[in-house]
Amino acid sequence: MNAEKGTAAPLRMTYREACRQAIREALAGDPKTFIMGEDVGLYGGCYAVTKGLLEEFGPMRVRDTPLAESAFVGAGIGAALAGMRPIVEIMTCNFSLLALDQILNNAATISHMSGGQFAVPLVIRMATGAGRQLAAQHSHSLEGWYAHIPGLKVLAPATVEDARYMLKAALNDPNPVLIFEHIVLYNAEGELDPSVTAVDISTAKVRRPGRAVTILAYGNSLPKALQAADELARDGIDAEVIDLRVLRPLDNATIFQSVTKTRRCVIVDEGWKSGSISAEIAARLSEDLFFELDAPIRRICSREAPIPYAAHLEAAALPQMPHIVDAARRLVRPA
Amino acid sequence: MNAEKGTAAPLRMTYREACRQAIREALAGDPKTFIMGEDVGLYGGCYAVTKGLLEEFGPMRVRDTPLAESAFVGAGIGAALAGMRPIVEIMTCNFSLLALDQILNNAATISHMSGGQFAVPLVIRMATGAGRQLAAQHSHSLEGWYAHIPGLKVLAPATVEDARYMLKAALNDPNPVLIFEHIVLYNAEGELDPSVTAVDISTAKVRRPGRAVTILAYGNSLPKALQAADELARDGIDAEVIDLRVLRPLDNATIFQSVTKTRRCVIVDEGWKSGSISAEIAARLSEDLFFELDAPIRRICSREAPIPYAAHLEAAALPQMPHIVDAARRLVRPA
Amino acid sequence: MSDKVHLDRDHGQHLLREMLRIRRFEAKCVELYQAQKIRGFLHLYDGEEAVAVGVMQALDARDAVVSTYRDHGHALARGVDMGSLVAEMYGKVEGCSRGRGGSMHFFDRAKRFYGGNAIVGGGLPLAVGIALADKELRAGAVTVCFFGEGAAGEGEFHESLNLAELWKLPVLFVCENNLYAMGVPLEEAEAETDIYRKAAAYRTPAEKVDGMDPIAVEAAARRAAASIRSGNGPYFLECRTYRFRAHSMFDAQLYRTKEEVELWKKRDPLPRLQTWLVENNMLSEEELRRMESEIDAEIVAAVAFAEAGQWEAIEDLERFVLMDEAPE
Amino acid sequence: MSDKVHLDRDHGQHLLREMLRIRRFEAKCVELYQAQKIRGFLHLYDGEEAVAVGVMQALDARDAVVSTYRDHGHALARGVDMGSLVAEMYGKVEGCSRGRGGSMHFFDRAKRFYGGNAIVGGGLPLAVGIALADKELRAGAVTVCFFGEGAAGEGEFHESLNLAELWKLPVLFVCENNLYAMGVPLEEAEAETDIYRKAAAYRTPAEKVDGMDPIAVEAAARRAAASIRSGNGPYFLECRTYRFRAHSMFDAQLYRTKEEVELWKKRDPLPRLQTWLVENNMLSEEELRRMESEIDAEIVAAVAFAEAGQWEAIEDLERFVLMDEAPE
Ligand SMILES: Cc1ncc(C[n+]2csc(CCOP(=O)(O)OP(=O)(O)O)c2C)c(N)n1
Ligand SMILES: Cc1ncc(C[n+]2csc(CCOP(=O)(O)OP(=O)(O)O)c2C)c(N)n1
Ligand SMILES: [Mg+2]
Ligand SMILES: [Mg+2]
Repeated sequence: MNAEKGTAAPLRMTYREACRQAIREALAGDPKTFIMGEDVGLYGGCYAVTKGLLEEFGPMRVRDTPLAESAFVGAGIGAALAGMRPIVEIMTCNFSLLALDQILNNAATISHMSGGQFAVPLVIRMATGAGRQLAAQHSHSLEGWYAHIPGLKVLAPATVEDARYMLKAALNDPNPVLIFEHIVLYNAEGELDPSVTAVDISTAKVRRPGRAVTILAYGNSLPKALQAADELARDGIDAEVIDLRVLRPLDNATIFQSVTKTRRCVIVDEGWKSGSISAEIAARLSEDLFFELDAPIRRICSREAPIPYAAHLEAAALPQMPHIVDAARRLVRPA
Repeated sequence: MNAEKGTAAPLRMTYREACRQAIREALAGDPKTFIMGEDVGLYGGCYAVTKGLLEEFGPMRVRDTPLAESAFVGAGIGAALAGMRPIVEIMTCNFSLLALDQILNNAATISHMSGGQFAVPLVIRMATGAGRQLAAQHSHSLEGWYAHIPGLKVLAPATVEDARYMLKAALNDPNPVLIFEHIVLYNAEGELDPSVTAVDISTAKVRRPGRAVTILAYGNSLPKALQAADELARDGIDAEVIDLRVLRPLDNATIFQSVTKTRRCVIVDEGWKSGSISAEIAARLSEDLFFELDAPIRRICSREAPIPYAAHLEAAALPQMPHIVDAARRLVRPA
Repeated sequence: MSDKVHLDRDHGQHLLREMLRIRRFEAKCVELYQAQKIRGFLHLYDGEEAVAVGVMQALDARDAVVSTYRDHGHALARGVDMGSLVAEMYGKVEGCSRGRGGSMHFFDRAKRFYGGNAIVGGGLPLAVGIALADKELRAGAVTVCFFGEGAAGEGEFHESLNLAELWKLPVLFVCENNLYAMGVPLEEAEAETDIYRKAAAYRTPAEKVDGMDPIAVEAAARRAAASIRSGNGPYFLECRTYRFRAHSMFDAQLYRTKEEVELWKKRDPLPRLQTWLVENNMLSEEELRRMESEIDAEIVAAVAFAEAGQWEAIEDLERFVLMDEAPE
Repeated sequence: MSDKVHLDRDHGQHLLREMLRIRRFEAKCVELYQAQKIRGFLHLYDGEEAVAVGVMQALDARDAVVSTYRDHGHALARGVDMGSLVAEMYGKVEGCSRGRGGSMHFFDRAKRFYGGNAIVGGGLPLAVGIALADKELRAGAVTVCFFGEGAAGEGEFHESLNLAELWKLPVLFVCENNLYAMGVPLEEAEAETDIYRKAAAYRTPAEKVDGMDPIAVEAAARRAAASIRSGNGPYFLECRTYRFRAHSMFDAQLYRTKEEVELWKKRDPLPRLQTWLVENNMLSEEELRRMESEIDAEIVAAVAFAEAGQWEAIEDLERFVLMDEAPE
């Protein structure tokens, strides 16, 4: 094994472990950082992300909260205003609705409304997504919806690398940053290139270059999009897959560059279709890349229903690999 | 004056008065209907919409609530589940964030999640919009954002007629219906055709027919769009103006028909641009009307900032008539 | 309905039977979960049966129930058909929510069972609203609202208690205080750990009850229901109880000791009531056997019902997102 | 800082002056509103001055303040520059929030004035968080959080009080109970109308104070601040007061009688304190004249400052939506 800088062997870990290491590094590196949320301490995190951190950092730095989303998110905003760099965990985005007033009316407005006197350097992490048969109230994908709000940054790590390093970038950002971690990805494994120790939170990333069609995806839709690209390749269709990563502000440049090249675009998004982030991207393409497009845009989103419990209904409600393959194929080879 | 049915003289009234008459009619017509919200009773409504109703119907039918948006909206849902037909007023949509959990996780899901055993025939009215220098926390336009949620219907009356009759249709609907009344429109006057006693809540409406370009608008953007059309007409450009009216479910048919004819589309929307209802419409057009479009879609939305207090900044933040004229003109006569 | 508990042979056995139904039903749920017949979140009620069973004794058909994601005990004690519950957790059309809800979202219109609600605190405003409607439409009806002590942290708890008292609504608030909200112990979550004392902030009558004793719970619920039905407004019960099992199937229980659990198991309401009935000659060995085998038969039938059930057609996925008309 | 009020000549005159500054400033605001120099919502504090002024006496520079949309009195008493307030309401760059906030959103970093918040109850969680940070970063600092009694209806009130006590945070909660939330009278909004009693649900020490008496308020605030600074956690004051004017400029005041307003005006803290100081030889005619003319001069200067201010360039509309770096 080669331990030289930049050439060390890649490290294999789960997305969950990457999230955990990111939080651990943040707590170890800055005394002004602490994490608070429901069950982040004693329980070790609803999705076991914060396991062991209470023991390591103690109850002032790893703070269990009561069930009081509005108050502890608001308290995170207040602490950020007063000089701390808090990480607030909302167990899942489904419960974040209870804190929406604080997020929209305070976190997202105070720096502007105060004429730039105050900043809100707050990170809010939340689990998102469906796929575990948790039914309507526990399966929302709200990241695209939050991306509507000016004053916020919205991240959706889909890879172990992003899970590992986005938090650092988010904590270094003087603005409120929301990080959405997909519940199905926590068990996903991936490799960390030891030469990478930081990622940016302003760009989308080409995860698979291609020329025939652009597939945009994020979160748990990314692996599906990559599988779809493999399937399409077998069919002779060379798809480019882009991981959006940052849902607000959207990285127009990377998206536009790809679509300008491929002239066709499929957007995959676990949010409900109407008013989703995929709508925004389609709108931007139809405004700014109108003359570059050779075919209509296709969106593969969740069906417009509360996500049902039954396995077959849930699967049918979510974007799936075959839908992506099918949409991309039709764009490239219209009937 | 001719009082015969269908030919009676038109009645002139304000949008506010139309809202008031609609509520009054609903209370008089159905003992299961009541209205509750902050200051709907003694104060007569924050925007004076419910003035006189407490005196007429008493405190059981016109119910002042404490400041407790989540509980009284949830109570409205519960009352609807148990057989009432409540009208809940949230003073302005800015405060509705406090009730979002109830609206999304309960009102919008229960009929589906219970397998159709229960319905939530609830109407939630709220004031929306900017233009009165009320600053960041009192100037949101969230109707387009709510239109993301399956299980809800979302209405945005822009005319006195819709203000007068949409409520009745909403109360007859077995689903939760959100009605957004624009604060700037309350003082607007208009005529009621006495032959009309009902409106539907499923279609958009052509408010001005034209052939050169379609302008889609709703709420307080409608008068601006109509003025823009007049201005364009002076310039020889014959714009069609469509009032979206119903933001969820969107009336694809009317929109598509118009754009198929004009092949050009400007969407005007007071919501923040990214992830707005105008994004959804642009996305649908780019998916389904791709080959019909002769020019890129243009969106005229609010600037992506919390709405500032200062008059000149607020005006600059909102969609204005000249922006619409300019965008439409460029589509029809590209430089 | 009387506001006193009459603990004769029949009633004593009824209480035991109802608790045993829940206990054994849930043991079967664990099996079915391990066999992957049931998926998603599964929150069990073991140890807390006396609360649901005790409270339900004070209700009749006109009354309404609002429950949480930990809703098995409430649904069974309310009389929701066991087969429809298993079918629900299988995700079958015959489920009490057509398979759309699963374990956390049992609904039953006929029983006025307004759902397992999976947002902590989310059911309280609904209960207030149902009671508001009932005050107009169904004189004398009570809405029982169950919630864990964790819900007392949420703002909706506060808003709902205030509304209910302010408007004198017929709500029976039942706090199932099992001392933990997932892994957060009560004293890490509440500055005032006697939850029933919080009701004073709304002038609502409140009691703290031994939630491991179905008779104590029933007595309190009857007192409460009588007060509510006579128009005095809401009533608040804090039932001190304990869950014997993990919070859900994904819980390593790092936050409490085995000893603590064992200590509470000594107070298990089932053997306690059983022994008491036997000792007082209110239950014979044979009656007990019969009871057990009847319950086992009910469970076998319920599972068979679920197994024989159908899958909803995928074309019906969006059915009921919007209703064509309100039921009834 | 002492926890007792020392009411010597200087201090007595200081209290009067501070109240008078607010009173006269707001009279000017009304004029400017009528002249359409000020727009949007304008919520006046007339009648309630004793609360802001009394509480601020217990604070020093390290402390923080969280206010509501009715923030003029808090800002002035906290020492925010009057010119920057008028400029703010004119919408000028020189405003304390660069004209972006208006009357409801005064901010001043130097004074640790964390804003007028226009969402009722929305400031309470912020205060909890600021206090949480201060506990780490600024030993001994107190965060004062002002809110109306209407805010006690909101869930955030409950959640915030619990957090503050649970974590023993240095927050001074000041409920300005002026008996109305817009047009809703207290007894139509709260089942328990003594708001300070609600603090018992969190075991937080609480007092009810005569909010029309600056000395009583100051005394209570000093007691509270001393308790908080010595590490005992939060403290709660309910100041009973009254607003003499309408809720905002759009209020026909249908919900209360002229007689009631007149009755409360008899308790106006300004003439009361003034008379008392004069009677006790702590304020001469001449001193009073001087005080008044100094205040008038301050107001004239403040308006002139605002008039001379600049409009923000429209290109800067989106500036500060996202910050490039955190200030300081
Ligand atoms: C608003 C909200 N926040 C968080 C959760 C996640 N969660 C589910 S159950 C639970 C603990 C609730 O404890 P308690 O109310 O005491 O009920 P118990 O599970 O003990 O019966 C939590 C935190 C949720 N479902 N809803
Ligand atoms: C969450 C929320 N709901 C409603 C409003 C509208 N509103 C503004 S002030 C007010 C009354 C508040 O009364 P109170 O808290 O007693 O303060 P006061 O105005 O009497 O000082 C209301 C209902 C709001 N700003 N925020
Ligand atoms: Mg519990
Ligand atoms: Mg008040």
